[in-house]
Amino acid sequence: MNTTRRTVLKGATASGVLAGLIAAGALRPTLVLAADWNKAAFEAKDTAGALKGIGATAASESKDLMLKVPDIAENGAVVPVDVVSNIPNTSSISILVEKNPQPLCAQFDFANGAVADVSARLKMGQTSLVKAVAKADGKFYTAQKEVKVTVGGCGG
Amino acid sequence: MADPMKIRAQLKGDVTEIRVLMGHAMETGQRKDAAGATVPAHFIQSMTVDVGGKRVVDGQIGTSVSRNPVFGFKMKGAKVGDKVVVSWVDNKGDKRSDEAVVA
Amino acid sequence: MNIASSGLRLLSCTAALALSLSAAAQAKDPNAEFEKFRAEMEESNPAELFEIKGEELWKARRGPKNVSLAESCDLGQGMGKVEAAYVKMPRYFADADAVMDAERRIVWCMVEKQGFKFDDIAKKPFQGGNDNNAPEITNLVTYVASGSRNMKFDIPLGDPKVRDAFETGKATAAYRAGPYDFSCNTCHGVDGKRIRMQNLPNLATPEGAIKGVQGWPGYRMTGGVMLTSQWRMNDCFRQQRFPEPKYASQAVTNLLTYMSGNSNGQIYKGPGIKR
Amino acid sequence: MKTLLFAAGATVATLLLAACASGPRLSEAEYRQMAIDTIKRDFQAKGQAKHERVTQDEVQQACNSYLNNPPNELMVKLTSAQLAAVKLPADGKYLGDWKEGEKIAQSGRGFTWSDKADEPAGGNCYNCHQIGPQETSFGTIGPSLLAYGKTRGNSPEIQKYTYSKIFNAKAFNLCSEMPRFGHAGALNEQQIKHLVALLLDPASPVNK
Repeated sequence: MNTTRRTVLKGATASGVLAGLIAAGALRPTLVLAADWNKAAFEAKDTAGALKGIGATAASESKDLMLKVPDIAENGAVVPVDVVSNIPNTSSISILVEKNPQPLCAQFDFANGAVADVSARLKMGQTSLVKAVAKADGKFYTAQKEVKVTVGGCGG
Repeated sequence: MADPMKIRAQLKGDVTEIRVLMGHAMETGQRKDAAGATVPAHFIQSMTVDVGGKRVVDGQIGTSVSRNPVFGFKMKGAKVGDKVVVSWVDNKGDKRSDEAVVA
Repeated sequence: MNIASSGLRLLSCTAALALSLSAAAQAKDPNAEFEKFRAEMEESNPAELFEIKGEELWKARRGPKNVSLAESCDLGQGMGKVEAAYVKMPRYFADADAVMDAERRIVWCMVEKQGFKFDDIAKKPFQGGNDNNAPEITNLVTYVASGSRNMKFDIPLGDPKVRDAFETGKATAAYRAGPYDFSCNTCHGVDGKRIRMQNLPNLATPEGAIKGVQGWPGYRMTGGVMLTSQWRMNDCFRQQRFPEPKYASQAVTNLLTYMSGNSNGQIYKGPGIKR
Repeated sequence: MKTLLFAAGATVATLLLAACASGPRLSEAEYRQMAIDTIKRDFQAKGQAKHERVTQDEVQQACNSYLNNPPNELMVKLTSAQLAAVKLPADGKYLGDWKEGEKIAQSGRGFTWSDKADEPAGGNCYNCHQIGPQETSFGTIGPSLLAYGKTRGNSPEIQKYTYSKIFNAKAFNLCSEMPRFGHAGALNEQQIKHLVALLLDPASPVNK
């Protein structure tokens, strides 16, 4: 199942088959396996390496890819991020923090009615560019924004 | 055993908003404990969201996601009462799966 | 500052402050910027994970006496009733002959009703930055606090014993001692002051007092830990250069009575999220 | 143990209880005494923060019991005693290195139960004061010290006053919120000299 899972996500018809299998009890949806984690991309030490790992070496900037992050983060341990792609047929969104030791934070593949809109919370070790990458019809698009990270304080 | 997740799925117009809270340390493998020893990496690597029996989101996650992760997704085509199943697996093979229904 | 230090919860407040904000942040008021994201953060607050565990603990038969708190612990609203209890504590409990805040009352129930040993609970009452799990008592307090979400503080200050705790708490907040001559009021006694960039609520005013108790128990982003009002008081005294207030002691209850009492009539939003 | 922890405070209160009334039943002084008794009982030593720290010295006590405004005679007596106890540098020099002073002003460490007792304390200055123009993260509990030397000059009298003020703020304003850094042993002579330089040296960014 592991090898086919990501493949079937690519096409709605195949997903229907998968859903059928799940419904029939042949496959349990809980059976996600860590083995297909994109090690090369996630363990890349710089942004170029991470982008290469997800196949997005030639990405163009797009105004239809919206990245919502704070200008200044109250705490680098929890930085809220929201990415929305209005690019038609967006099939995946990845999020990177350029100056983190391992820049790639997450990649989400969408299917079966999912809207290309995802929010998450990230760790940021220091002030850095945050980058979103969307994939649509085999092409890659990016958007980026700087987040300043402040430290310290006894409050709260 | 892994902590339960908190899942909320709400239909607003034709869009269903799904928000998930996961209890996980998300250790980077770079932090040192009080004694100066490196705390080994321990983090969620894969997560999925299934709604009404169909895989909607297939996610891969790295160490830069915050401790006790929070994710939000949106989808079209779900109905009130549809079952939402969220699952994750971490780098040590621990896993967890929880359910909710679209409200 | 690297990613590793985000886990260091007990990084000395002021030492951390010294690394603070660069000139780049000058243009905008950072506190206003933080507020913009506050609501979104609260919408999905990891505190809820602790709430779930607290509810399980509240309902489970536990301890040497194998009873649940749900069937044995009266928080002032009837046996086992959690709803509206948090915003009405501290209050006087005749069975203990003491005014108690929520955490102290739950500890009392765990000791008296379930048979746990106080010293075992007090040994490590707060979650440390390296701990994956919060202490049971923290989960319980979080659950109890969630039962008062969006309710008004209503501390029974008409009760003379509660009033005494309130007035004693007020005097405690003014008590100057230690190597730096600090009292709570040194930082929290007037309006509009701040330490570094952190705004300081004036605990003597309703607007300030509610800021002091709002959001506790809270999920602290620094370290990703769940902490209670008892911890907040404890850490204030650390920064005040005082010795440590004993866990679940009357001195802490008095201060919480003062702060919560001054918040009367204002809405408590439930377990919060803190920086 | 249990009785002590859970009931003793209320028992004190109960003994003092007269008839029911919704306002405070006792005077401020009585509540202050109850607070002191409770604090002494309910605080414990931790790390370098020994229990004796909750006991007030005469300045703390006077300020506290008179709501930071003691009667004139007492105020004058205590203030003069504080001033007399200021230890000025033996070499008569007050100006250190402003760059070192900036580091001390930035550091907020020292004296908490989680600080190591054998490491030097910082000055905590930026916690409460604006000082150098480059540091935008500053507190406002104390007045701004920006251009401190520019407006006051750098005379020997100003140097001596500035040194003494940092050594013991209570020698000039008895109930000042500012710690007595020299008096408390938080900052040594050399550290205070560096801070004086930060404030007074014409080359310091404070005076640019």
